[in-house]
Amino acid sequence: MEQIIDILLLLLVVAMAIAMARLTNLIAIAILGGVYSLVLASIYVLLDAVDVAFTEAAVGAGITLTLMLAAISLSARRERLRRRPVRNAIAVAACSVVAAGMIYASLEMPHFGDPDAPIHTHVAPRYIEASPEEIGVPNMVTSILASYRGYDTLGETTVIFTAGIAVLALLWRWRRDGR
Amino acid sequence: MTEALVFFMAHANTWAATALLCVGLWVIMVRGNLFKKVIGLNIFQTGVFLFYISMGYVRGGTAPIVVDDPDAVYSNPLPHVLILTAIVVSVATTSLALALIVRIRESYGTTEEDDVIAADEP
Amino acid sequence: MNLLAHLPALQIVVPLVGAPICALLFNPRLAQPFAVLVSLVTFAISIALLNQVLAEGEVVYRMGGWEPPWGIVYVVDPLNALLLCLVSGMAAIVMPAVRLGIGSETTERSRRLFLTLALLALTGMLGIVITGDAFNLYVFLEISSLSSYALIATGTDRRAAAAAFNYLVQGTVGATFILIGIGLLYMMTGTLNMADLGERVVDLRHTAPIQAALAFILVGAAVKAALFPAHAWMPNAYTYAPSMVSAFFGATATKVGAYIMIRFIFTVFGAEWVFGDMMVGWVLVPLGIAAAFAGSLVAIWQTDLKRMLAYSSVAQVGYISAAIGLGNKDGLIAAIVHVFNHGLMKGALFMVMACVILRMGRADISSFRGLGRRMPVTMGCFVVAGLSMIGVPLTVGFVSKWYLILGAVEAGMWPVAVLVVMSSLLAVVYIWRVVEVAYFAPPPDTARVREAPALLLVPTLLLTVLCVAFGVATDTTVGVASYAVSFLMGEP
Amino acid sequence: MMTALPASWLPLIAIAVPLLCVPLILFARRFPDVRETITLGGASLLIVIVALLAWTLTLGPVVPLEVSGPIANLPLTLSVEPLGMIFALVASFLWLVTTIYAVGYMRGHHEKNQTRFYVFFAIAIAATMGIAFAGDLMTLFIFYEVLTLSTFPLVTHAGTDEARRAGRLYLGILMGSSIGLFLVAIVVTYTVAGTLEFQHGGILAGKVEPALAGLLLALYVFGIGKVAVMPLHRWLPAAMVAPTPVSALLHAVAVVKAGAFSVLKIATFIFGFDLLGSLTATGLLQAVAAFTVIAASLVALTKDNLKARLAYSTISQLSYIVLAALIADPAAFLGGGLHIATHAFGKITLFFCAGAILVAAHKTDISQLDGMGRVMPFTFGAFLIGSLSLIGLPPFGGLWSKWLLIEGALDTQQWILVAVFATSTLLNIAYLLPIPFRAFFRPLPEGASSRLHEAPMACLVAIAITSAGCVVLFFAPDPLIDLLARALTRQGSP
Amino acid sequence: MNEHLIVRVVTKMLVPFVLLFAIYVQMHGDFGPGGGFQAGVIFATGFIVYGLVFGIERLIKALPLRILLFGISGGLLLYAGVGIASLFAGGTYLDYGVLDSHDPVHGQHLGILLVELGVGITVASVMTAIFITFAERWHR
Repeated sequence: MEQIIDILLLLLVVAMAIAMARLTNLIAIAILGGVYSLVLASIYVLLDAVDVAFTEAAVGAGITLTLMLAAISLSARRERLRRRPVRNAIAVAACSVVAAGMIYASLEMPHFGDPDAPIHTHVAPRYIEASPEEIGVPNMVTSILASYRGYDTLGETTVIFTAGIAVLALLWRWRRDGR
Repeated sequence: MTEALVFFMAHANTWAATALLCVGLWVIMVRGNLFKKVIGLNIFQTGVFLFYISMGYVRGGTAPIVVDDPDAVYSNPLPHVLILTAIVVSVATTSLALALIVRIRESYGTTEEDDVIAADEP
Repeated sequence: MNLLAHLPALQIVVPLVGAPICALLFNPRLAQPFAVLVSLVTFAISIALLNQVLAEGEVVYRMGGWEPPWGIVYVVDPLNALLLCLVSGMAAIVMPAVRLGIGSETTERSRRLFLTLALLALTGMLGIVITGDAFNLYVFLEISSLSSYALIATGTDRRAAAAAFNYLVQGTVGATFILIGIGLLYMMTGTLNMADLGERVVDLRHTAPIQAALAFILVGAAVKAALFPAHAWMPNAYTYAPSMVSAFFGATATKVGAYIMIRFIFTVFGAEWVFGDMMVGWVLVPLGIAAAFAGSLVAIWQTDLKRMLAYSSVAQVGYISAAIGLGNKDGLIAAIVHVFNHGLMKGALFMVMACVILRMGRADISSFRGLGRRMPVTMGCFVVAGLSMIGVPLTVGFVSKWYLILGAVEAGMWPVAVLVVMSSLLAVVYIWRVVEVAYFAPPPDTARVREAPALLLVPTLLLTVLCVAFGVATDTTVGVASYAVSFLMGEP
Repeated sequence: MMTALPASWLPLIAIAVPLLCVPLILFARRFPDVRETITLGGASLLIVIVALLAWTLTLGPVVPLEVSGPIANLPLTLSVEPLGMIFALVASFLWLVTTIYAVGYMRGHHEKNQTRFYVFFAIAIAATMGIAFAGDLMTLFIFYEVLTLSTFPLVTHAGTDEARRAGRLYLGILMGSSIGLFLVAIVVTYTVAGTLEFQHGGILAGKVEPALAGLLLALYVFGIGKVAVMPLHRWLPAAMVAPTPVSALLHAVAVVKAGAFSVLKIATFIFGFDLLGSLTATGLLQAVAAFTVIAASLVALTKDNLKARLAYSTISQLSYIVLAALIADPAAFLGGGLHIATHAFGKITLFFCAGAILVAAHKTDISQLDGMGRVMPFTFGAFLIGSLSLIGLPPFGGLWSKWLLIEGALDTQQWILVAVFATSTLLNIAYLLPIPFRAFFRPLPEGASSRLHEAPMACLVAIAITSAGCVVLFFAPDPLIDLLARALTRQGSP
Repeated sequence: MNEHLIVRVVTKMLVPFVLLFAIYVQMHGDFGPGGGFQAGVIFATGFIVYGLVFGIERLIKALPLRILLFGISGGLLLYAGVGIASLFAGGTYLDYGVLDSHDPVHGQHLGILLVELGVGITVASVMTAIFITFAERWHR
């Protein structure tokens, strides 16, 4: 049953993605993007990734949407459509190469949800079994995020910091600074 | 379930992720509107997120938050962590891209790639 | 606390902590010296690290005390030690001149954010180079990329923003490709630690996901390294970026991409498989040669010399890729040495451009008329750095070229050797046309053009001198490179 | 001196002396007299040192000097060996003479940037010394490139568009050939032979299959663009835009001689006679060189511009030495080595005369020289001497070198080459002798004689010295020949 | 939008709750989904809503750039600082175990709490700052 829902949601997501690709009304696209994130989040919930789901929802339907709208409101609301046969051909070729690569790879991948897949047998078990004792935090994601791979999270924070500084450096009008 | 269906079920998530990747890449490469490119980037990246999360799933597992059931099966938390980071990165990228778009819009008066290129033609 | 034991961590933490502090220094007169200080300390640390590595071999540092593969480790071997020195050294050389704000729209007030971003870019690149964890590499890759997009966009020309946007789109796609590759690797091996990956991949090489992973990672790295034909982002980015930014990135950014390539091929996938069964050499070498010719030829027709240098970088990356593709000892030595040497010369040349832009307002070929007399030192530096770009003996360019040809001959790839030298002759053309304009063409007007200020001239001279010094006494570069090769090829 | 430091340091000093002149010249740039005194002093000192070296060489082999170079386990070695010794002697001596001449010429001609001229001239001489004393290919190559670069500003001295074009050609051909072919050849030699040292009997013998060896030989002959084998000869005539002392430097003192010297040295000490003799490629390249000899002479016949004619004559004379190298026979080797000296003296005399005519009478074309011999008897007398020496008639040094060359050709029964030498001799007569005859026996055009006079004193002195040299080389060639002969015996060789 | 009385009143009441929820998410990250990043985003959303309703000028008055910059940098410094602290405590970088000399697990708790806080602060201030910059452009 769960699997069926999963498939349906996947189809929905892909459909929405295609819709966003085809639409030209940027506002519509942005809002659709918010919904897209919510559907994606629900898929994540199905896949037991609650933290990710939470984040995706908060980001996609919250921050990104707001910023998108804010930015779009600063410029044209509609995309100008133009035929680009050559670029289209190139793009289709590139996409089919990527698709071919992924599908080729997928044929020998461990099956979906297979408990014996390498990732479930090599490193992760330590986190699952030992983290409650070593870290004492029930949420394993948190313990990995903040402790085992805390350094990645420091990097992640730095990325956000960079983005903030970058936007300020690019857009802030300095005459009104401070006051 | 027949063999084919099993096979399909075993790879559906990856293929969906692939589809997202392709749609995103296509938008990035073909569409001329800068916003559209950013949207494309986001779709492209969500494809990767979905791919990672799917590989972390364990059949019959629960979310990796300790429950007081000794023989509970947990999904693999590591991909979740990686994707949390990746999502943050994508937000950062998006906001920077938007900032750049705003600047381009202000100096060129357009957000269409062709106009931008045309504007700099000598 | 024994500082020496924590050098690997400090290498990154110093600039990483320096960045936010720099952002908080509201007094612009403080921010500049602070940034310089931070970059100098970072450079000192990397020198110390290099010595440590040369003394006691590989240095491993466990972040958070978690042993690999569960935690993130830093692994410093000769290769990344050398690159750490290059990156942090360039930062230290370039940082002081940021104060002049050449070609950058930053004001007194916004400069501290500019400096913050510069420190972040430094952090990112160092992080990429030093880490021993595949995913951690991606995170720091994004730090360096984001900061570089922003830095480029602060150029005065409005095209800077457009160039930065293109770079952002292509760079993100490239980085995401790397992420996919890492995902595939992780899926098959269950680990993210490079050394651990290297061990577990061995038995899995025949599987499709690993092969796909190799493809995705190489493509992603190629974008970051601006390897032809994935170089589209570079020319505009380097042309319209502020001069100091072009100088810093011109010397380091593409090299980091090349490093990612080397690291994954040799440490994770294993050279004999990559070049043997997967025949990657048959991709890298032709692409490299093509890049060398395409880049040099296009460079010849450029009138904007920053753009010319950018295209010459395309060509030089071509050499590096070809050298990697040879897959033998001398080839790899050539690649590593050239990564370092090209950093020196390109840095010097972009600094010359900075000097000229400061004095003449732009780096057009026409603005070089008669500069041979007006700015003798600057143009002298241009000539010397240019000669080493050509590969004249007693300059760094010659050393890398020598090993590249040597590698090609040993690999029995005669055509490669010939093509490499032929393409390097194109450098004679695009360098010499500038020299001719500078020394033969009469100055446009009688306006007095002074020599560049010491703040620019000293770094330029320093880099130029290094171009010659490392071209004569190569024990450091080639020595470290061959030591690194012995690590990568697995006979330490 | 000898006790002060071992002889193996002398080559280094020989290179250092001209370099040390550079800063001094720069300091003295405001005072021409001081500047030129420094140059003259440096030149004389250099001669002393080189002579000293020659003397030590007669006492016995000099230990090579090794310094670590840019490429690991490829040290740069400076070693003294007879062939290089001859080259060094000629170059250092002619530097002095040329400087004397240049003082008169540059001043008489009111050239710009004289300081730059003297500086780069000194650097070029240093590079020449480096080439002469190079103990291995890498060292040779490095100084070879330095020479190319340091002569570029001299060739483009005038700074005119024509000079710039000439400079392009000069740099293009020399850089292109050296990096594109020479360097590759060196790398290949290193990979097959494992060393680059010049050794008696060659280092490639027995290590390489004929096909590759032939290819290598071709790479070397064409890669050394300075020897101007057709089709790589275009730069030499183009470089004629440079002031006469520079032409002298190019044609007699340093540049082309460096090329010829390198070819001779590589042929003898990298390939060795036996290997060389066994290659089919040798024959083909001989054909190319022979063709160059004849063709260049024929072109020279058609040239009316004096310097251009001399340039083409140089091209053909250089291929003599290439032939000497390719004949791979002791006699030919001696001939080639000696020809470096004799041609140097003969050709430099001719150029000095051409320059003197230019300075004194501002005439560049042969057709303008009618009767000039009456006005400038001294100059044209010297010109005659130079011509005869080049043609190879007694009592001038040119005879011996040509003699030995032909002897070598006879030893190896290469009758065609003998014929080539003979023909080219006739051609020499045809394109050289008419010039002095015109000058002496044709009447002077009316109303021209009044303001014509001999060249400045300094020029005449230089001319006198060099033409005297031609005669001396005829009466006393033995020291040089003996010295060269040592190169062929094991103990004298590097 | 800021003339609709109801909206304003509702927002005035809403914003504190949003912030409260953010703090809850921040603290609850150890036990359930959530953590510094999500909390930061929600926190920012609170400010953003405030700005949307009461006008960007007031938001800027409430949070001038200096304050935001302190937040932006402060969070990161807090995170990196914890690492440095563990250096001084004798561990490797970011080794929280050593923060509490007696009980490593407690040290881990402390460390995680602090770093999550750092993430939260930075994310919240960055998001707010970015929104303000965009909105301020739009406002003019």
